[in-house]
Amino acid sequence: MAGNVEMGFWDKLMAIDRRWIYLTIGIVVFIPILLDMTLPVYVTAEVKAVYDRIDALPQGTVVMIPCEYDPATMAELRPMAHALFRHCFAKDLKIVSCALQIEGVTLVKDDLALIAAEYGKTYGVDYVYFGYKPFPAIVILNMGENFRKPFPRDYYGTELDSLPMMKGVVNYSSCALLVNINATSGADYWINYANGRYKAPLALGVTAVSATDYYTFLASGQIFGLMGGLKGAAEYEKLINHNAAATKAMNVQSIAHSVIVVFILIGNIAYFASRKRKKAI
Amino acid sequence: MKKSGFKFLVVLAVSIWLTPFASFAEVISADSAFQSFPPMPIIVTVSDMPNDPGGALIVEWSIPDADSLTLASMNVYQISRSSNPDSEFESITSLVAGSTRYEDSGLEDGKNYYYRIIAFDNDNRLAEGTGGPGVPSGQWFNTGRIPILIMVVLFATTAIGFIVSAKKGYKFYVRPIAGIRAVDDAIGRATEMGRPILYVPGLGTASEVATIAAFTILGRVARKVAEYNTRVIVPNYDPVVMAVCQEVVKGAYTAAGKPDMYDANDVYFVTQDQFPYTAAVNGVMLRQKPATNFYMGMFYAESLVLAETGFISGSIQIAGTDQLVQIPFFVSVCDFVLMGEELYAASAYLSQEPQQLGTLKAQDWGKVLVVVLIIVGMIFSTFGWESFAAWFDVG
Amino acid sequence: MTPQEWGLYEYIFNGVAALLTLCIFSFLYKDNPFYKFAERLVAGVATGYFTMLLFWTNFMDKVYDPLKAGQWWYIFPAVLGVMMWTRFSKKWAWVSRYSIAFYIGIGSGVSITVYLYTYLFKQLQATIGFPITMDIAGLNQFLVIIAVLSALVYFFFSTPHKGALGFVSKIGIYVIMICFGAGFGLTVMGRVALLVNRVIFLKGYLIQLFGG
Amino acid sequence: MRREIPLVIVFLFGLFMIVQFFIPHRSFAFLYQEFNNWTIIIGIFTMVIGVGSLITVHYSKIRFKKPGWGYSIVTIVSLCGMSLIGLIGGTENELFLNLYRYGLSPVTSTMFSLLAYFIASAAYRAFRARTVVATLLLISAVVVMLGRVPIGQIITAWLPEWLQLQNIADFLLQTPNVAAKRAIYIGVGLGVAAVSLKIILGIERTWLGGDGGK
Repeated sequence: MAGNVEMGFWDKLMAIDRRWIYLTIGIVVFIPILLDMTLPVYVTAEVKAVYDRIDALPQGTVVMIPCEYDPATMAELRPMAHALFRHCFAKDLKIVSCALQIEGVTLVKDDLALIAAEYGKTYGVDYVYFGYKPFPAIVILNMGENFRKPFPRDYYGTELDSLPMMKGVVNYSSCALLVNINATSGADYWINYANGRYKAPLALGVTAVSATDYYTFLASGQIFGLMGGLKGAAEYEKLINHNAAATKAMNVQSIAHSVIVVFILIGNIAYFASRKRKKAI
Repeated sequence: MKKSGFKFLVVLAVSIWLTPFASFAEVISADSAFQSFPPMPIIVTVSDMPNDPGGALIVEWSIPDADSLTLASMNVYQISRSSNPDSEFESITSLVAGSTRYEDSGLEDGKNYYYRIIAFDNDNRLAEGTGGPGVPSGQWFNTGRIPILIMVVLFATTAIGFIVSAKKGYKFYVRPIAGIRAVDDAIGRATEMGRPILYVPGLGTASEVATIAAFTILGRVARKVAEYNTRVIVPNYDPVVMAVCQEVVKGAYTAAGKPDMYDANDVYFVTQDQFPYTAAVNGVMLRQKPATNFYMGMFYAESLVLAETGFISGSIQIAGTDQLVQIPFFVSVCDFVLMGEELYAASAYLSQEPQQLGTLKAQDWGKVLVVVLIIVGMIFSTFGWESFAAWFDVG
Repeated sequence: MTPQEWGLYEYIFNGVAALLTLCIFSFLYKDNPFYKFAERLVAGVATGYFTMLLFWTNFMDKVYDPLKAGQWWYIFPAVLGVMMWTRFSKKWAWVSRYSIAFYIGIGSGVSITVYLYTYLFKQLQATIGFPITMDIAGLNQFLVIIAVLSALVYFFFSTPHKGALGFVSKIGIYVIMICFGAGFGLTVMGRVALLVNRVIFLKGYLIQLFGG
Repeated sequence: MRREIPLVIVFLFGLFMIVQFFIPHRSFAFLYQEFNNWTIIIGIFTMVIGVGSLITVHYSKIRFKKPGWGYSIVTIVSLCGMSLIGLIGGTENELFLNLYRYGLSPVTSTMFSLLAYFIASAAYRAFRARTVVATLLLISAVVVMLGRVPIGQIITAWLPEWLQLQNIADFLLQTPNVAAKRAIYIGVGLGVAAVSLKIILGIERTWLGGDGGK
């Protein structure tokens, strides 16, 4: 590109070393984490739908919140799970959960226990965790018949029938609704089997990137609500009035997004400026 | 006060009406001794679950005598089951307000089952009824899937029709696709530069069609590579995919008459974990500096990490995936992208065999059919004829 | 964040984690020995981890237990599996094609119906199931239909994109590009969140080492 | 033997899987599940080949002292170490889990988080209004990027509601985005059906090796 023609300022800017961009991103992510800044959060209808459905449930109703995230995706989905657990426990709802992704089994266990402790909830009475079984599609199908089919025992090896909460809790029909928090394409199985085959009311919490994919299912009514990434989590945190990780991370995101947009703008200005100059020559 | 008085009157009227059904009334009164008025009847119907493997029944109910207010106050339905209407019913589940249907499963085919539904408000049983028998059985044909069967048959016959006519020598036109034409150029470039080609078959398993399409493209790439005496590196995520890739590359070298040039260490297994795999492929890109990188098959979050690193190392990049979420990243960074269906079409394009091109023609006719159905469906839905759209609601 | 009670064990393990995090970040500057080390280390650890997991959970559950329980027909998949091992021999490697053929046969047979069902019928149904009404929702539905049709036309392979068809397919590629742009924009969110999480981890470790 | 039998196997099992989709009966459901299990089992056995390949590649690097052979020792040692711990202690033992937690997962999540940087540099380079198509990509990305964070709502709060960024972003996500995805999905459905059909009929046989395993 350089050749014997000397590069003008705009050309140089267009071909800027990517590491300057990395450095800028690094700075804008590190600094706001040290400073505590908050910006308002706007709640979308698809998140509100999840909140409203849960909020309207009477005390003691069982809801199912299967979680499928792993260390790589927990940044986005863990705050969402926390917010949901908080909402349910605050409303005295009962939670059944499982993790159909192997890397997340202990993560989800720890997360449930953490929030339950916050609300003084007891395992087996207020919440039950099934743990992991391979091949999500088959597990989801079997759970539609009976939770005991894939999970005769819970994560801790206790028989489901000996847990007080599991009395009369048979399958999806025993749960008022399902919210699947999923970092994988496994959410499709929940749509196809839990909702498609067993007609369980289903909402999804997915990563921001796959959220676009699931709007189709929202539009077609296969899911009643959708939370996408940290933004979804931050909205939920706002709805339950409990600002936590997502809201904090959202601040950083706001700034980082703006910086990326500024980069795009600079890139375009440079592009047009250099083109104009070339035409003039 | 007034409302509850009215409710009482309704219940009273119903119970008077019920008195002749002595045996039924007896069951109720025995169970509900603790309350002042007898519960309303629930009409329960039990039917076999259609189109299922067997062992499942559908229980549906309605409470014809209840007004909306009473219905609203029923917040729990308790469902119990028995194989004999006169014996003990075993409670199986309870459902929330507004339920009118329950699907019971795990039953024995050919046996009789009876169901009892009891509706409660907070303390009282407001209504109850028993229904049955239902006999679960499995079906040998899923009538709900007839539309798909028609589609499969239609598609297969069209495709086979075009394949046969192609065999007879009929020539089909196919529009050029930049990404596919670039494949040959890219290999030529690698030869000129004396650098290898990197072929990443994605994170899918060998049973996923996107990966199978990737094998075909690899076959073509490897054949050219063998002809030009270049090298192709194929790092793998799945061992079965690796086995097939080895077979494909080895076969290509053999077909090109250079079986000795094939090095099994060039088609190797990395690890079955997404990001450690990505880290390793990044390493290959930066250290071996391939002239061209191919990404074909199933890709997830690693797509951009791979493509950016490939860009940094200065390679020409051609990607093809049906993973919608990842296409934008490939589009932004790679030189050529095969989007969705184009990945599947690539194998036909690259082979240039008339039979293969025949199936492309069938795909296009499939799309024409979809276009027609959408337009007709739009018109029908707008004029309120919903049964047309419902026809596609297959299960 | 405030320091927690940590033993030597926690300090070492978290230290390793922090170090590895920095090794990977160093890749942003350029390829270097630290990155190489981390890359090669995890290739081994990950393979070891997943192999053991496959062995203890899947192999035991899917092969060993059923065979022990008298489900003799599990000998077939086991034989198919062992046939894959012929790949270690140059002479007998072709035997593995039988297992591969089974694998691919199952995969492609399932795909035909499942893809036509979930990708074609479900999408078709979602597109035509709504009336075009004289309000915002109706307009939106109409736009969706126009956009779906034009994007479909873009994927026509056997006709030249000229004339009216060319015009429609152009609209189609515009729609597709808007879709990709939206996908890209939405993804930025999640990715920044991931970075935030790593930074919070590093900050936590520093606080732990040097106090809050 | 080497070519015909695999093609027959593909045809028979492919056909069976198509047919079983329309037969809900227990016996077919059972076979369907069994066959799916079988593919998983083949995968489990094949892992041995995978590990074999990994060891061969790195061993040959070490043996012939190829560039970077020292790092190959790291791979072999970590592979053997991890396997040994898992083999002796099972997958639930604390050391095994901690090596995963502190050795593997920080690398996994950090690799993943590099995307934040890569997205920025990719956007800088790629999003230039060179053509109509590129401009549309660029505009829709920027609108969604800003519309989905609070800042986008703040900077356009003064506009009428339907012109505010979050609403434009929502429109883009729910209308053109949904429509394009549907079209692509429909195409993919047909494409997959076509490729599968070709495989089952034995027209497409690259997987058997170069020229169809001749």
